[in-house]
Amino acid sequence: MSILHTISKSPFQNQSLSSCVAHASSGDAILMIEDAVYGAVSGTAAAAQLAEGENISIYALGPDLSARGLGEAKLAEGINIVDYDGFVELAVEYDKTQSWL
Amino acid sequence: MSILHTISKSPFQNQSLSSCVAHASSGDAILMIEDAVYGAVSGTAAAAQLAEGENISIYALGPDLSARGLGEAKLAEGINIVDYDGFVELAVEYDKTQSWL
Amino acid sequence: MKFGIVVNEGPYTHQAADTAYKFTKAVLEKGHDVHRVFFYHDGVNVGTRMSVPPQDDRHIQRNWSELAEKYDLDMVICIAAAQRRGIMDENEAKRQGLDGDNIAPGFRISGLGQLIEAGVQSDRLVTFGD
Amino acid sequence: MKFGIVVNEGPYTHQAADTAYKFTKAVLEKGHDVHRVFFYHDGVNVGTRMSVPPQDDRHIQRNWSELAEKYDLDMVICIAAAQRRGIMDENEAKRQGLDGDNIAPGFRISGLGQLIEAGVQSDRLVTFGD
Amino acid sequence: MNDMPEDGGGVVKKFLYVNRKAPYGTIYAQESLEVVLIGAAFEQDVSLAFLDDGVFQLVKGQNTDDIGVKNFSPTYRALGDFEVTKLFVEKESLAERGLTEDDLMEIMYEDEDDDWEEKPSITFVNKSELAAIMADQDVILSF
Amino acid sequence: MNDMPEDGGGVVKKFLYVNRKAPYGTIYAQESLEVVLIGAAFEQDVSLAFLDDGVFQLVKGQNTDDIGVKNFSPTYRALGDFEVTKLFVEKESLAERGLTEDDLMEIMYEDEDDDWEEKPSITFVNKSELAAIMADQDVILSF
Repeated sequence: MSILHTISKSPFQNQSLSSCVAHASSGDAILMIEDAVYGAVSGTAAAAQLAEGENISIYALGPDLSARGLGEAKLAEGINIVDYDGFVELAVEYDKTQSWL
Repeated sequence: MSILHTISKSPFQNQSLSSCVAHASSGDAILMIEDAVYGAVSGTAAAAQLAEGENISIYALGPDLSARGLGEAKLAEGINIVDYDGFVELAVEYDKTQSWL
Repeated sequence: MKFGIVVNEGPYTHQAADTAYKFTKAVLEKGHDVHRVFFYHDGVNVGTRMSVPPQDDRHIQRNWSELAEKYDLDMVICIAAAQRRGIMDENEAKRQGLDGDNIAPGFRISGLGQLIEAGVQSDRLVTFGD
Repeated sequence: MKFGIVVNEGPYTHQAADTAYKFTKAVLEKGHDVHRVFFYHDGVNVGTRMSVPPQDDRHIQRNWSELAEKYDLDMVICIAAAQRRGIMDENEAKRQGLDGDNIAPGFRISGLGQLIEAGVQSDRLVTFGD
Repeated sequence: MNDMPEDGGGVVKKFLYVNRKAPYGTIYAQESLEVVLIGAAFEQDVSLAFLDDGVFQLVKGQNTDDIGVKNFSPTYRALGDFEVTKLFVEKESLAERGLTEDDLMEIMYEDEDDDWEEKPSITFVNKSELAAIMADQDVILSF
Repeated sequence: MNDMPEDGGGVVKKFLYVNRKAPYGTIYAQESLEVVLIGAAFEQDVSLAFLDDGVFQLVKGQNTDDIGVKNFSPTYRALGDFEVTKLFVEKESLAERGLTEDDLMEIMYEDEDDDWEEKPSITFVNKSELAAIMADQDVILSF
C-alpha cells in the first residue's frame, strides 16, 4: 500500500529527510513542507539524495517555498510544486501518510 | 577568550555537534548534555569527530549518561564525566558559554 | 473521504500548528470530512484562550476556534498532555482545585483513546509536528 | 561569581527546563549568585501555575517556584513571548480583558531588556534550549 | 471512561507506532508509550518500530535518579501484558550508534496460541524489511 | 518602560547573537531579531553571526502571504537604523546550501564616522574567521 511521506525539517540540520528517503518504497511519494523545502534547492546534498529514490515522486509545498524566497529557478529538476489543495489531493491519492518528525 | 561549548542534541539526528566541533578553538571545552551524550559512545562517527578537535577538552554530563543507560565501558577514550557541580565549575573556569541549540 | 488530523506542537514556536490549520481548512473546503483534530504533546497549548499575539500577526488559536465553529469540528485536547502543560477546562480546573481555566472555545479535553479512535474511524490520519 | 540563566523551552516536552533547574540549583548551592533567570520562547510556559503533572513525576514549575523562594531568585518571563503563548499575570490579564491569569508564584513578567541587562550584569550567561 | 474504545467495533486495522527519538531529551518517546498502552484496549493489530534514535529507548540499565525525570523504560517490558508483542528494531540504526542487540532490554511475552510459551517481542530487521513493514500498515503514528 | 536600559551604565560588552536556524519553520529567528532590536538601546558592542541554517534568514524575496505567518525579513534591512551594523555570514554555510552572496538581501548602513557614507552591513567570513569572532566576545546569545 502506497505511502505519502511528509518531512518538515531542514535536511541541513536534521536527518529526517535522509531516513525518509531510505525507507520509502517504489510507488511512494515524498512531500517536503515547512523547513524541509530547503531540500529542494538544486546542487545540494539533500537534492542529490532525493534524486536517488527509484520510482518515488517528489513534491514541495509552494507556499513554504515562497515564504523562504525559493523561486522555481533555484529548485532541482523533478520536483513538483503543490499548494495546500494539492497536499490534500496527495493525501487522498496515497493509501496512508507517514510524518517523519 | 576561552569558550565552554554546550550541546544538547543527539549527533545522530542533528548537526549541532558537528558544527560546534568545527567552530571550537584551541583551549576551548565541549560539554555534551541531554541527548548529546550519545555522542560519547565509542566507535561512532560522533566520537570520531570529537577526537579531531585539537587541544579541546571533551566532557559529558554523568547524570544524562546514566539516564540513558550509557556506562563508562561504552564511552570513547578521552571523555571526562562531570555532574551538575562539575558543569558549574566548567562554566566558571571558561570565560564564556556558548549553547549550540 | 474522512480525515483525522494530529497536531503535536504548540502555537508560534513551530510552524506545525499553522500548517495543520491550512491543511485542515483545505480538506474541509474541498468537501471532505474531518472526523477529529487531536492535539497532543505541546499541541495542547494551541487551545489556550489566553494567547494575545501582536495585532499584525495571525491568531492561531482563534483561527482554529473559528474553523471549528464554521464546520462543527471535533477538536480534542489530550487530557494527560494538557495536565502536564497547564491547559484546563472548567471541570478539570475544579477537580484539580485551581481557581480558573484557560481552554478556548471549540476545544474539549478528553483521553488518548480519542486519538486511536480517530485512527480507526478515519480513512487518512495526517500528523503535523516537530 | 554572578550567573545569568536563560531557559528557552517549556516544561516536560524538552529536558532543557529540567537541566536549567539542576544547573541553577548547583550554582546556588556552591555559593554563587544568580542575577536573573530569564524565560524566553516556549520557556515562558514553565511559569504556568495550572500545570498538574502525574503524582509520580517531578513538578517542574513548583521546583522553580520553590528555588526562587529559597534563594530570592529573580525569575523573569518575557512579555512578548508570554502574550503569544498565553501566560498572563494579573495586570496583563486585566489589560487584555481576560477573565483570569495563570502565572505561578515567584515568576514576574517583564521586557526583553531584562535579558540584555542580565548579559551585561552577569559574569556568565548560560542558555538552555532546543 | 474517556479512554474506552467506542464505535470502532469490528474494524481491525494495522497500526504502526514509529519511534525515531531518544528518551528523556524530549518527551515524545514517553508520550508515544502512553498512546500504545491506551491503544491496546482497542484490539487493533499493533506493531512498534524503533529506528534512528528511537533504538535508544530500549537500551538497558537506564537510571534517571540524577536528572529528576521519570524512568519509563520498565514499561516496555510490560507491553506483553497489554498484548503488544511486535516490536521491530532496525539493525542499521543500532550499528550506526555503536550498539549491539545485547545492549537492549530483554522484552518477552507469553504466547497464548503456543501453550503460553515465553517468546521475545523484539524482532531485529534491516532497513528494507522495515520499509516493507511500513508499506503493509493501515495507520502510521509517528513520534 | 520595562525595556529601557537600567543599571548597565558605563559597561560596554561585546555581544554576539548566533543565528543557526531557518526562519518560519520555528520562531527562533524572529524572536532573536526581537532581542537584537531591544538590545540596541543598551549601547553594547553588538555583532550578529549567521551560520548553518541561519543563513536562510537573509535570503531575499521572502513572501509569506500563503503560509499566513508574519514576514519579518524586512526588519533585517532596518538594523542599520538601530546602529546594528556588524552582520557576519559564513561562506561555507552558504555554499553547502546551494546559495551565493547574491541570493541574500542587501543590508546597508550609514557610517556616521565617514560622512554618513552608505556601507554594507554584511561581511562574509569563513569558518575559522567566524570561530575567531566567537572567541573574541564577552557574551554569546544563541538562537
